[in-house]
Amino acid sequence: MTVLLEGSSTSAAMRRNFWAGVWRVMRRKPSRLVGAVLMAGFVFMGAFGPLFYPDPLPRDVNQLTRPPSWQHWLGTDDQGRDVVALVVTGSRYVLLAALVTAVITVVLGTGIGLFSGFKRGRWDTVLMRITDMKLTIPGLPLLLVLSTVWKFSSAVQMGLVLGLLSWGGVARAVRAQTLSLRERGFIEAARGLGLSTSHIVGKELLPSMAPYIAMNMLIAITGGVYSQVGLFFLGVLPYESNNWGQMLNTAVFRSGALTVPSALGFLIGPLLAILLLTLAIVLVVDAMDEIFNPRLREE
Amino acid sequence: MSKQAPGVRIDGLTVVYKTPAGELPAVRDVSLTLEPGSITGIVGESGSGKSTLALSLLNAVQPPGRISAGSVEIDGLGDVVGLGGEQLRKARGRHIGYVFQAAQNSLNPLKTVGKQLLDLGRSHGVDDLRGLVREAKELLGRMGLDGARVLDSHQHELSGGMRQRVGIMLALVLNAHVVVLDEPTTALDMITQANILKIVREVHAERGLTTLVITHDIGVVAEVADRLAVMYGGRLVEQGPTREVLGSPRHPYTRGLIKAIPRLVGDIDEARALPGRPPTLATVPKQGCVFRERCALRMDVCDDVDPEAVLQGTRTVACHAVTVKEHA
Amino acid sequence: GTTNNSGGSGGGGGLFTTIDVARPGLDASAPANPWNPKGNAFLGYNGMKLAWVKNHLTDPNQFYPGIAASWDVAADNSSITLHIQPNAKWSDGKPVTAEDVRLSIGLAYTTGSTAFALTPGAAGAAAEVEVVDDKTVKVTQDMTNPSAKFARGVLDNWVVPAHVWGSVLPADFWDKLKTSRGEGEAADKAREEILALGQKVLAFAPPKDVSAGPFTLERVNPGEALLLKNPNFYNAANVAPAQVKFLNYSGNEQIWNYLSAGKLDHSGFVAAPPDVMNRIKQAPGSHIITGFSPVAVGMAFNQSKKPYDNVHVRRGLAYLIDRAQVTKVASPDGGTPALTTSGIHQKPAQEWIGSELSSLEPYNHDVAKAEAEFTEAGLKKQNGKWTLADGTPWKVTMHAPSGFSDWISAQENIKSQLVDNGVDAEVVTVADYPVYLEELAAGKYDVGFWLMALGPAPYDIFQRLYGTSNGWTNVAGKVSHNAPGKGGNWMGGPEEIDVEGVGKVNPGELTAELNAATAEEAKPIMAKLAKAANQDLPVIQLWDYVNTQFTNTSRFTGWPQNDSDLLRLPAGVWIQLGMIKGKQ
Amino acid sequence: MTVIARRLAGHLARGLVMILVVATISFFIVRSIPGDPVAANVQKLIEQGMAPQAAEQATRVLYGFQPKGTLWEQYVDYMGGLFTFDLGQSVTHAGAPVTDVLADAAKWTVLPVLAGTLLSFLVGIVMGVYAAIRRSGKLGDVLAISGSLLHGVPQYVLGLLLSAIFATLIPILPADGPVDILFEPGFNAGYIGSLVEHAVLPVATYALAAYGGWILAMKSSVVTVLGDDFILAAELRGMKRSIIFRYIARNAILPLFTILALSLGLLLGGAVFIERIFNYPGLGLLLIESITMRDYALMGGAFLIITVSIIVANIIADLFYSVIDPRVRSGEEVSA
Amino acid sequence: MITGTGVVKTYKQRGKMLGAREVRALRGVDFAIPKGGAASFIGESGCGKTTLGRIIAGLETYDEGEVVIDGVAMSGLKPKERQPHFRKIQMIHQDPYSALNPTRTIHQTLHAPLSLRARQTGRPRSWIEERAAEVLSLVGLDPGSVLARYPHQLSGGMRQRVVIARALTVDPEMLVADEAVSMIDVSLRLGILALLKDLRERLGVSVLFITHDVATARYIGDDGELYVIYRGQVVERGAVDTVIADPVHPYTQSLLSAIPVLHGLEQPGEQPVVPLESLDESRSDEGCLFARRCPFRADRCEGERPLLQITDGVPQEHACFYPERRNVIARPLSEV
Ligand SMILES: Nc1ncnc2c1ncn2[C@@H]1O[C@H](COP(=O)(O)OP(=O)(O)OP(=O)(O)O)[C@@H](O)[C@H]1O
Ligand SMILES: Nc1ncnc2c1ncn2[C@@H]1O[C@H](COP(=O)(O)OP(=O)(O)OP(=O)(O)O)[C@@H](O)[C@H]1O
Ligand SMILES: [Mg+2]
Ligand SMILES: [Mg+2]
Repeated sequence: MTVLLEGSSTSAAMRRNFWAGVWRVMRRKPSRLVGAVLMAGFVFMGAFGPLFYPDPLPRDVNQLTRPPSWQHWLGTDDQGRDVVALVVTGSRYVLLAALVTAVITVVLGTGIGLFSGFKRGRWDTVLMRITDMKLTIPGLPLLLVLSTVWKFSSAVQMGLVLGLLSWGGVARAVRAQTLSLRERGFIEAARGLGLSTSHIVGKELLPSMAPYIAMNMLIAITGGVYSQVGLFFLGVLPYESNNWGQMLNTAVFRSGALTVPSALGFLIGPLLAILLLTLAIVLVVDAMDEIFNPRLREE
Repeated sequence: MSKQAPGVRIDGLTVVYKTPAGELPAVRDVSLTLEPGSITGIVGESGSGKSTLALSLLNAVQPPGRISAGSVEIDGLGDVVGLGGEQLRKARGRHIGYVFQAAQNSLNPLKTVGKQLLDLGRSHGVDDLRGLVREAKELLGRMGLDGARVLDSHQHELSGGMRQRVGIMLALVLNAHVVVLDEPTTALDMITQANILKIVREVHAERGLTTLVITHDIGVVAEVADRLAVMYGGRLVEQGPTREVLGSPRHPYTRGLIKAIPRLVGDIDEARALPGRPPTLATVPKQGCVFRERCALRMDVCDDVDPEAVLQGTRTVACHAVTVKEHA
Repeated sequence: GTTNNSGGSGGGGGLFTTIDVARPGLDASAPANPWNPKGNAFLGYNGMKLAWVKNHLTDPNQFYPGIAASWDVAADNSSITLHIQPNAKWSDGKPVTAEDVRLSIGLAYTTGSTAFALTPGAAGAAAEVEVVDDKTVKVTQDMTNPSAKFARGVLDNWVVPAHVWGSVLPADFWDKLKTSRGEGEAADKAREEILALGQKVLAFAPPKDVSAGPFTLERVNPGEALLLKNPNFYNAANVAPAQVKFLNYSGNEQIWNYLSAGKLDHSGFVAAPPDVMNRIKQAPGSHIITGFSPVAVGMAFNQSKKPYDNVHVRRGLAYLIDRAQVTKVASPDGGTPALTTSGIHQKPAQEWIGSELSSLEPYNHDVAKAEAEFTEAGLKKQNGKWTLADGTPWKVTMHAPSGFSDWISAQENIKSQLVDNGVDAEVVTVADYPVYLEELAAGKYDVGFWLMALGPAPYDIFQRLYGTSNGWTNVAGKVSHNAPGKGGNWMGGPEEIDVEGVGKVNPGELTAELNAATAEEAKPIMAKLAKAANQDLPVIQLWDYVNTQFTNTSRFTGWPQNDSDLLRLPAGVWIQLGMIKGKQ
Repeated sequence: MTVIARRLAGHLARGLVMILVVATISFFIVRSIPGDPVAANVQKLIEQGMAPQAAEQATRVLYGFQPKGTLWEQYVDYMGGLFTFDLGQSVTHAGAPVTDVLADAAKWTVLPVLAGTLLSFLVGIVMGVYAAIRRSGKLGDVLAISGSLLHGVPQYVLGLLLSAIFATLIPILPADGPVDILFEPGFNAGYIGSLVEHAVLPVATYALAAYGGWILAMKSSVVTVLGDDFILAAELRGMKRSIIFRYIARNAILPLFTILALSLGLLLGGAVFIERIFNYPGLGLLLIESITMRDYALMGGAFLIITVSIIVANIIADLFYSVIDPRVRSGEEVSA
Repeated sequence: MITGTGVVKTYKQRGKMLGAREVRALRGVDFAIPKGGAASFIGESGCGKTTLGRIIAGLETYDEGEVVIDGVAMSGLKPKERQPHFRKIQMIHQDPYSALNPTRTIHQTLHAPLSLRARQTGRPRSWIEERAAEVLSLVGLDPGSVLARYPHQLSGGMRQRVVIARALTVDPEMLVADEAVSMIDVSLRLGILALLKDLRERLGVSVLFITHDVATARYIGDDGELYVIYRGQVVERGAVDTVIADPVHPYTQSLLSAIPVLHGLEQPGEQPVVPLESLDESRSDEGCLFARRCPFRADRCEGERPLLQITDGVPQEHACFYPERRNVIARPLSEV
């Protein structure tokens, strides 16, 4: 009985240790904290940002495409709406789509990579040929071509398509990891002990790849943001009234942000958001490895 | 041969590594003399500081480590610790040859052995590159290899034993007379190991070298070395002529270690494992005897005072218990 | 050697830099073939027409001379006789002859042209082409379905040299054409064969550009096209520029950059936001000329969808939408808010319907009136939101093709205006204009934007409201009506409208009458139609386009004045007419 | 040698399969695009003031060929055409075979992309070496973070920024096509100078976009190599710094070849943005144009050729890799 | 009881498009390990020891021959049916660090197989914890201090003990220890060897010991059998001490004479065989596999392959036409 108690208390202690370790890792470099804070900011913005603004956003027809001012920190758009408000409310679509992209990328990529690396043999060959092919076909042109067939009418659909197009890299990497982990004694030992495949995959393989997967997830998020913003920027997707890419498109192609400075704020807004998001993710990814590695977490 | 084998005197050498917990010594206050023309063997368990010591001989401790105290005097070269820049570079290879841990990777995988040999020659301003190649072929032939073929090969085309011989060739081809071999046979199988050891012995004798062999396998040292030094936790705990140290070890660690070696003949029940576990950089006691945690002869003084290395006849032992007994 | 003169500075004989706004993406490999959509025959420069259509406010049959120096139109419009410029020569020195004109007409038959259509019963089609003498050609109209625009149909055609293009048409072409005019299988087959020739015509690449215009094409690269002055041009003495450089562009923003850098001597109409406009104005020598553009845009309803079948809903929306605001947001310099919905651009409207215009309901922004209309239509307001009569939610879904930024901007603004007043709304874009048009015609949208008032011909103007898209088809002069959803009828308006003060009218039939009517005959008809459109509101006219053009006086002078008819023609025509002078 | 030949054969076989698959994909995507361009064009011409009948006639001429036969027959036809480099007829570029249009555009994409790749590769690896050697110092941090950021930031952001700065704010570089028409094409200073001047911004964008990736990859590769025993061994043998540097560089660059293909793919994908921003008449712009113009044959062709160039680049990179890596040459499996 | 007859394993190295290289890892090996018995496989690197061990532990398939566990032939069974049999045979890996999942605590590591066991046998959850503590105690570890730790917090010897404890959770009948001590510090090595021997004696677990260090083979018990393997073939087989004292196969002889003499403790044997090494890479598959390296080879050896046999006057099985008993090993000074 006492042993049992000890067992459960150790796992609770472990959890505490984990967060303490995470904190240690984050504190080691202040830039990581900045990244984490930015990241939290973006999550908050996507989840609750739109709640702070009326729908539709208030507009001022006497303030069309104005440069930054005290009243409008990043100026106004061609409808007389505040650019900051647009960036905030527009983040939901972008981030939601990116999240869906990332989830699908990671789930599919990990699933296929694991399956392929674990089963090996013929399945592996077939899946990897497909993956290679996917990796060779350039994503953006394919998306452009697809955009003629597919109506990306919602953020979720957008994310779905992007996700379906971008799992290749993750699958490749996860397979490689799986293959190398397979060779490690502990996987073999688990098989020898007769542990179920689901245990091996879920409890032994996946946690070992967690940093990797988490990293890929974050990178997939940026990838998702970039591609959809890019597509909107090119103007090949159905119009969205609040969307970073749409803003870029309007700013450049309609408001002359590359010609006159008055629309510059309108251009800078979404660009800044993208840059900050990139920065946040770069900084957080930097800490990822240490967070998930018990050894690095403690030292 | 042409030149008298040089002597090497290591004195009070301390090497520290920078870790999150501060600078920790991996080698602490080690003094050791390599007699000219002798083969000295250093044994110790993993992490005891052998490689660090070996690298110090070339003043090549890699960051985050550094030599924090002591000197390494080599005849004809002076104190290596004080050398730097070009001087140091020229000393390496020309004066001191280093044979890498049997690691399969001491050769550039993209270049043939011959090309690397030429690189080596050019680095040391050898004018007669043909002569160098001839010398290399001769050395390789001496070690039972087809020189021409080996020079034409890439690393991956050679077996582990062959690579190790190439390593020895590269260490000697510039006529270095001090040779350091770090774990020359680890990862080689028995037969190859025996071959390499034979070669080491022969080449040593022929070329008049001063040789340092580092290993964790006492058998290897016993096979080749004239003198044996035992390291534990960064300290040199005992040294002396091989036969004597093996035959009648004095330091409790040496004794335990020899007892723990599985033997091919004799009563297997005599063998005993040492209790406890070897220290790592972080767990080495900061003061007092490094071995006391596992020591059967532990005394109070061991907790606070680091035992001095005391010369006892042909041997040096660093142990309070042994010193006390001796004095008694 | 190079012909480098990149600054283009200096007086007469300099380099004229311009842009063909109608054609983004110069195609370096395309032939100097005016029929090829990417062809490097630049209208008015090295591409010549018989005459240049003025698009006069009300008279479709006004032209500036081109290859035809003058023309006589029979009083009943039954024929037109063309007199070729007496000293017109091709750039290779050969004279321009009636045979060249006849061949060009033949080519026009293969590629589709209003006057040279093969379709039996087409309005305003030519019946006969006759070479009178070396410099005279007579074209007669098929009077079974005559059109008032016959002269326009004939004159608005390319002319290319027969000695270069002759091989494209087979020797028996004219016989085949004759056969095709008949009926039965042989005629059908002939028509097929002639149409098949069109492909060949489109693809034909003259080995060297031989032009009768003021310039000939020297070379094109993917970024630019260079034209050199044609010394054999009949008015060469008055052509100022020695070289013309066409810049390429892939988006308006690029033209703005060229303009604000003062690079272009002239650019046709390009929409630009106010700040950009100001910036352009600040460029040294930069001038903006405005004139009439015979187009308006309206918000069109699909009346087979609820609640847009109810005229009160349409009127309510008209009251709710502040057109001035829409125009200000969407097209501040490229349009003027429509005064009312008359179906006619407001400039010619005065001429066509005179005082009637002021009696039309202006649908000024008035929320109270809008609510009254909605109430009358049976709509309900719940929690500040308008719902359909049965309480189901109502959302105005407006469609626009992506890339039509002013339309999207306008719809976005309308959306905001509507939402402000309790009418839910959204903007949906469609991949591109062709798909938009197709889906619109298929009745897939509730509300979409629709180009209207396409002047100057009265028939063209109202055909947009009461033509095919609203159910009326006009085959060989016979008008019939299709039910909503059939035969391209997506507007689904009523076949007859009871117009206040006029009585019941069939607007489609009225419109068809305009086809052959003289200007004077047309006026009362147009007044009726304007009233019908104003009252029934199949479309809410939003803004009338303004033709804004950009010029630069640093290198050339002699530009047209505001409101000049020339503004609707390319600058090449201005040059060949001898207006443009190098700055001394 | 036989190993390389075998590798080449394998690659070619796989490349061929890939091309067929991509062609199939683009064929079916194109066929499933909604909207009938023919009907739509009629409407458009009517709006431009043409009589309905004439508009119909003109449209029929423009679109000329109508797809014949069942989908399967069309497919067989299309795939058959592939082998004679016949990708059909472009609609917008009437009369021109798609292959010609693509060939014209390809040079404006391939050359700048290659130039950008080369430039970024050279600068990137040098900086990567520095970032690795100075990885615990300030310079290393700066290089690494800037590398990550540049690598992370999408190409259009870079393109927009460069365009805003150098073509708008301080207009010192052109962003309007590939060359000034006033120069006679040919091998003369003016023409080539103009070509180069116009290529600066696009090439710079490609280079900047790829540079981050190289610096990161090179850094990690160098760090790995630095940890390899043979480097320490060379040092302990007293090899010259310059020689050791070469050892490091060659061993570190090798694995980058596997990334090369990927990076080329990325750049070619990015061409869509960069060419749109700088109005460079390459494949990317052609692709956008064909999409907005609904020129299906051209669209399929542009997509196909972009993919094919990536496949070819892949093969070349791999062959190059196998030539310079003796382990591959002798048939040993190397994990990259 | 586990026996094998004529076990053959050939690895086909796939990878390249064309052509496959074959590695004959095992060429018909017979073995028999009784319940509670012990056996050691020795041989130089690459001779197939690990392969055989993995086949016995069910981690690898074999191409020919038969493995019989407790009277049940394995080749006839489906993978699922084989599993319970092979679970009785647990492998102890050479590298104790990689044998433990670094992201899981010892508690988690032991918990997984135990809870599976508990489920299968219907034991209560409390049994799991008890058993975990029990197996740790069995291998001489203090459960209280070890359970909550991660592998990296343990020394090599402790890790190897945990690995053994984990194997014990499924109540194995045999442990296959593949170079189980070669990566453990010298001073701790003996502890593990003693543990294995102890487990044999106390729990009746048979032990298969794979090593290249002949000396350690003695430590699992003097009743153990020694299999000397050369290039996938067993060339000598007999009781450990007999083989060590009187090796008859030239390969065994050179192997034993290659063991360094502990000068100072031992005297070298009387007739040390010059240790051999293959200089010729082209290995012949004809005749005696060892012929090329054999100092005693005769013509017969080139043409005919000797099979494992018992001959007069030789206490153990061997595969040599000219067996000659030799005493090559060193002797303790005390015996001299
Ligand atoms: N780069 C380094 N940073 C920090 N500590 C180090 C570093 N290199 C070695 N050490 C530590 O220094 C100590 C001595 O290391 P060294 O490599 O000299 O041991 P060794 O006796 O050669 O061991 P082995 O037998 O494993 O090769 C060890 O505890 C090791 O952890
Ligand atoms: N998965 C595999 N694929 C191909 N060849 C293999 C594989 N595993 C082993 N081999 C080959 O089979 C032969 C026997 O290998 P094995 O690992 O059994 O040798 P070993 O005696 O355990 O050697 P060591 O002492 O080095 O561990 C070797 O030549 C090896 O290269
Ligand atoms: Mg070492
Ligand atoms: Mg093995």
